[in-house]
Amino acid sequence: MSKGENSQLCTEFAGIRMKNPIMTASGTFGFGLEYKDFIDLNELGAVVVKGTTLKPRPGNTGCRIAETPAGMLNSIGLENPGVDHFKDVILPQLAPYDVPIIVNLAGNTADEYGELARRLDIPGVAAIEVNISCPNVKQGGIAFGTDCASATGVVEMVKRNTGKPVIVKLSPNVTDIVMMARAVEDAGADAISLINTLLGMAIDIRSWRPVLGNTVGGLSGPAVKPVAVRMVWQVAKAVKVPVIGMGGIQSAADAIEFLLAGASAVAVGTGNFVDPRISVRIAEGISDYLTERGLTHVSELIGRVNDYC
Amino acid sequence: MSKGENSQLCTEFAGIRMKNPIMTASGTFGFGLEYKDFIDLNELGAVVVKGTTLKPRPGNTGCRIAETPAGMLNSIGLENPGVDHFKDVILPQLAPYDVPIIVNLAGNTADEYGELARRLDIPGVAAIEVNISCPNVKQGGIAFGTDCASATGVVEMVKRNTGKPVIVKLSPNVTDIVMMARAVEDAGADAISLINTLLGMAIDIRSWRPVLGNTVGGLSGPAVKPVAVRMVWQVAKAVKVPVIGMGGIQSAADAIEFLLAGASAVAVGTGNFVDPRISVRIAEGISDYLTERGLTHVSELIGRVNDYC
Amino acid sequence: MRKLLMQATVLDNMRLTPTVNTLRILAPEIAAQALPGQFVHIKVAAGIQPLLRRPFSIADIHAEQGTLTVIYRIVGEGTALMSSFSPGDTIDVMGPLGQGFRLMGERPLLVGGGMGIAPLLLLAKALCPRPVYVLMGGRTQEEMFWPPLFQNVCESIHIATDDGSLGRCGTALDMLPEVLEQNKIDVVYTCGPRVMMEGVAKAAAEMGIPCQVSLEEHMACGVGACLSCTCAASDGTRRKICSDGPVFWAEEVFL
Amino acid sequence: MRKLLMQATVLDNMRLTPTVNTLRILAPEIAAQALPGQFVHIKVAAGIQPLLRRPFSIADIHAEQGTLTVIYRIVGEGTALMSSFSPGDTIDVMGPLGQGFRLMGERPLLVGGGMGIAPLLLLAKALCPRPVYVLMGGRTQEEMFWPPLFQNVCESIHIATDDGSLGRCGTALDMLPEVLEQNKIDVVYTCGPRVMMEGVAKAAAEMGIPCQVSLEEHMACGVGACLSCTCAASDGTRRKICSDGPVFWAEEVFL
Ligand SMILES: Cc1cc2nc3c(=O)[nH]c(=O)nc-3n(C[C@H](O)[C@H](O)[C@H](O)COP(=O)(O)OP(=O)(O)OC[C@H]3O[C@@H](n4cnc5c(N)ncnc54)[C@H](O)[C@@H]3O)c2cc1C
Ligand SMILES: Cc1cc2nc3c(=O)[nH]c(=O)nc-3n(C[C@H](O)[C@H](O)[C@H](O)COP(=O)(O)OP(=O)(O)OC[C@H]3O[C@@H](n4cnc5c(N)ncnc54)[C@H](O)[C@@H]3O)c2cc1C
Ligand SMILES: Cc1cc2nc3c(=O)[nH]c(=O)nc-3n(C[C@H](O)[C@H](O)[C@H](O)COP(=O)(O)O)c2cc1C
Ligand SMILES: Cc1cc2nc3c(=O)[nH]c(=O)nc-3n(C[C@H](O)[C@H](O)[C@H](O)COP(=O)(O)O)c2cc1C
Ligand code: FES
Ligand code: FES
Repeated sequence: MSKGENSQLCTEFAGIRMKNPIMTASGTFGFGLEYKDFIDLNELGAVVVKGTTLKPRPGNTGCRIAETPAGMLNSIGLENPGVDHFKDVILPQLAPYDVPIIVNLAGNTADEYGELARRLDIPGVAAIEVNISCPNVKQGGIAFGTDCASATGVVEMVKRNTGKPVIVKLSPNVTDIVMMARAVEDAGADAISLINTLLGMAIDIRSWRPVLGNTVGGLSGPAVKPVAVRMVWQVAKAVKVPVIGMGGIQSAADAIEFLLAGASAVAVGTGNFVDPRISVRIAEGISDYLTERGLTHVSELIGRVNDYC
Repeated sequence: MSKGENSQLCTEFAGIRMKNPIMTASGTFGFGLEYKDFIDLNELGAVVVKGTTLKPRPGNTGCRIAETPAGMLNSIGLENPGVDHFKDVILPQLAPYDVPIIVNLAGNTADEYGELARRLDIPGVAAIEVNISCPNVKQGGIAFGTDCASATGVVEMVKRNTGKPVIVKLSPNVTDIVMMARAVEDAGADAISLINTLLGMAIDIRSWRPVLGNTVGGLSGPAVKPVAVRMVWQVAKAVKVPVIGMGGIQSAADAIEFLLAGASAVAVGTGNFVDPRISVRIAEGISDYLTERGLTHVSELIGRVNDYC
Repeated sequence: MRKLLMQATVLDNMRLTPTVNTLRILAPEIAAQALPGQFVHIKVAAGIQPLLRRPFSIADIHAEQGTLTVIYRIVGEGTALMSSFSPGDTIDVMGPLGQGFRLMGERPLLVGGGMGIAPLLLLAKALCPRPVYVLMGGRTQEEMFWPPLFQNVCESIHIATDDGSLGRCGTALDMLPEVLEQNKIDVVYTCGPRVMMEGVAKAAAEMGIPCQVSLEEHMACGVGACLSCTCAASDGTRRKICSDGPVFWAEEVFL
Repeated sequence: MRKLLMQATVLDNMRLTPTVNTLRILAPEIAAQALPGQFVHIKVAAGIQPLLRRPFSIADIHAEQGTLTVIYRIVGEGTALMSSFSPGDTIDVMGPLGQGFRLMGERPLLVGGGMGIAPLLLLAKALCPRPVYVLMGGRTQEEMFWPPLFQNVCESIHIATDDGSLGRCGTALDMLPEVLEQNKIDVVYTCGPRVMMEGVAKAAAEMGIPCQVSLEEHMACGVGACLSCTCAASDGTRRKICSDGPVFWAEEVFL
């Protein structure tokens, strides 16, 4: 077995071979390279890169993060260097690594999503993650993720423009997550990512101003874990495509909770900021857990919660 | 001024005179009497009692609470002794206190809500809080709180059956909280309570079972505060009726955040479990804050956040 | 009796076994009132993580010295934090909470399992000068750090361990009929795992001996306000374990 | 240079003023590499509250002893927790992070305000044996605990306080033209409140003196991954303060 491989953890997810089912969540791990002093990227299941748009975007002005109880708000606003810079400058730097690179896409229109998918239907990209759940941009983003018809339109457009597996990242800010999941599955999604951030706000009681320059932002971190686990559980039961679970994962125990709830893989977001080696620690922890329980493969955990309902 | 009164804090909320704008949230303070060793009920703005139904309810089986990062899940399932017991046994015990009693109602049908409101249109009840947001019951509850037409039906029915102020408590588990708020305002709500709990889940990774006997439950506590502040801010801008803000309040600073966001009053829930004297501490803390800033009345805070949008 | 909220001072927090500590605090107002079977609700962290208080049976009190003892097993985040309390620290304690044991009979038997033995310690003291009989079960000798604590407050201690490493090999239930009969027991108090307590209640009922049981459930408020801890009573109504209990008559809550 | 994640040992954590502490840790691998202007990212709580690390400028290093010092003001939850670090404690530290000051010139001036003076301490040492001139501003004498720390590492210290309780009455900016001219300054380094740094940059630019500024922003990752700390550069592109900075040429980030 090559570096980072472990027979208990190797996973095939939506047709992508991974050394383990632990990915880094989009927007929290840059392009992977930022963390290379701390972690051997080859030990990760996959790297999901920052939300990429057609044109470079400067993101939102003012303060972009706020700490909240056991969590944080962010309103980055999809700052990114644009898809061409990603293809021409970043992707070649990732080529030496033996780790699947998943590109998170965000557009203002369904056509833009299609165009992004087309431009990224290239070697070196393992899959596309369609972000229809960014709460921090005025156009696009979450607007697509809270309406079934719009979501369907985006997913169909992306599918038409790429041969890569298409993962759709849903917003938790909806009344019925199962309905959204079924809609994108019907539209051709190969997998579903859950959850993006919950829309939140914090106010500075000294200045009487919102802490975030954008007034509202996305809540992530341990605080949201119960909501994320619940949505993964609901969706995994309702769809046939695999689910990537995320939201507040800080330990192997948290990751196992998502796997038991039905996630076939997990992603770590905010946790990277706290511990840059967290993904590797989690992979090791899951492996230890499997060994202790006499299990041979991580798949033996997936969806195995014995619910009372 | 009588006990507990403070000219900076006295408030008229939806026609109810209160000594201060701090209430206890339904389900977290019993009928008030349970806390009387710790707190003089006369010092509270109002006591909102446990969700009351037509018939006594045993609630859900199995474990009913789980601790989560900076929060907790509950799946009590509206255990309560029924409206008649409340009227005949509990309410008389509350009569000696000089504090408004607000009764939280939950029904399985709009007619049940109407019947409950009718039976509680009696002296000693200051207002009705219509709970269309309980995530822990199979029928009624949240089903009414996630659909505008159902919510409207319930509110109209309650209004027809009572002369008391009608507060409608909304669920945060919706795509568009502003739409729900406008719908209940149009249906005649005199005030809006925000937020009830977020639907969540926790799994015990030793037993592979949900921690809660009811599988899912409602998330409350500091973890949800950013979501609650955001919803209060959105709704307070959009409706004319006053808003009671709640969700994670643990300190005067938290309460002030809600007031700045637009809440005319606040309620403390989970915080009571941590500190049974919390409401009084918060009232004192707000008073100190007003004094430090040279403000004469708490109303000078309401909705005063200077947002950037 | 009035429930109190106090800032108590930690006097000592000693290790009894690698996973069990005994915490002694100065809380005179609580100690002055506490009855066997009641509990305290302790805030384990200064901040919001973990959020909720933790309930612990009162294992001992010295009313004159104003001290109160709880014996706790380190099982998770909260108890791990408690194990770092140091003498002199101030901790936030609510108590005494709940309804304790009703003292009665002439020849009481106390049957305990696991950490359920803690409240029986104070109970044994309170039952003096009656001859108190104690029967305790555990998995191994290691878990059986209790006997020395009971030495001066009971007539005799009967011990069962699953592996026979201390006392009789077997469970407390196996020894129960014999202990009941030989000592002419006229009241039984039990606290421990539910299956054990159910067995004790059944054996006592069969011999017509009154039996009090102490229940446990996850608790948020500890004062009867949140309904997180309720259970069904035999008559079809509900009981709050934190405020109607934790001590009940066996027939009140077991069917 | 490689960024490291280390378990560092606290050596001391002393009070300098009622709200400012100086924390010295044993972190040999970081100390061996650290450059003036770089920072460390410290995990302040063992658990998840508060969640994020806290960034602090490296105020001093002793490469041979393997120690590193940060000087911090207690302003909120995180720094309050830091103030309870005790000698012997192990803390989790990332570093050295960011791009430091570029050492250059013959007669450098360091202009600092508030806690922005901290990184200038290590910079002054590194600029030796050049004659280092320091100009610092603060509100009152109380905030001016810095001069003794700079005593042996600079040629002269110029001080301005808003109330004139120490040094000249006024701001550092008021004194700047005079200090620049009299000491024939050929490079300026500045760290402190943004308005101060903008004023310094402007004055330096007018006199054709190169100027480096150290920016601050709320940071989650500290390594360029999250984009919480970016700012617009004069050329219309973006800079990450944590990894492209915190030190920039004034004209790169100020318009
Ligand atoms: C009335 C009463 C008296 C008790 N007396 C004692 C005693 O004397 N000695 C002792 O060691 N233990 C006692 N317990 C159990 C003790 O409260 C738990 O072991 C403790 O709360 C675990 O906290 P934790 O954070 O370490 O564990 P975690 O498992 O991390 O706790 C997670 C959550 O579950 C709750 N919880 C976990 N286990 C229990 C449990 N067994 N009972 C109730 N809530 C639980 C915690 O309070 C917390 O909210 C008593 C419980 C009750 C209800
Ligand atoms: C590169 C860099 C170097 C710094 N060097 C020093 C130093 O040498 N000495 C010193 O006293 N302070 C320094 N600071 C500021 C220091 O990081 C904050 O004072 C500290 O994070 C406050 O944490 P808190 O929890 O006590 O405050 P809180 O206000 O409770 O913090 C809330 C959140 O805001 C963030 N935050 C608050 N204030 C600041 C700030 N000024 N800058 C960045 N984030 C902030 C916190 O990290 C936290 O996430 C530096 C900041 C940066 C970016
Ligand atoms: C700073 C930050 C930036 C993010 N940027 C993106 C993004 O560009 N695209 C996206 O789909 N999700 C983005 N997310 C959401 C995360 O990928 C993840 O879904 C969310 O944070 C929940 O996981 P966590 O609690 O582990 O952080 C971002 C989150 C954070 C905290
Ligand atoms: C144990 C528990 C029981 C609750 N029961 C009710 C209820 O009966 N009716 C209701 O409208 N809300 C109920 N709630 C919701 C609270 O009133 C409140 O809206 C929510 O907990 C958020 O506030 P908090 O974070 O301060 O707890 C309950 C909450 C908890 C924790
Ligand atoms: S713990 Fe709240 S009612 Fe018992
Ligand atoms: S702090 Fe994350 S990019 Fe700078």
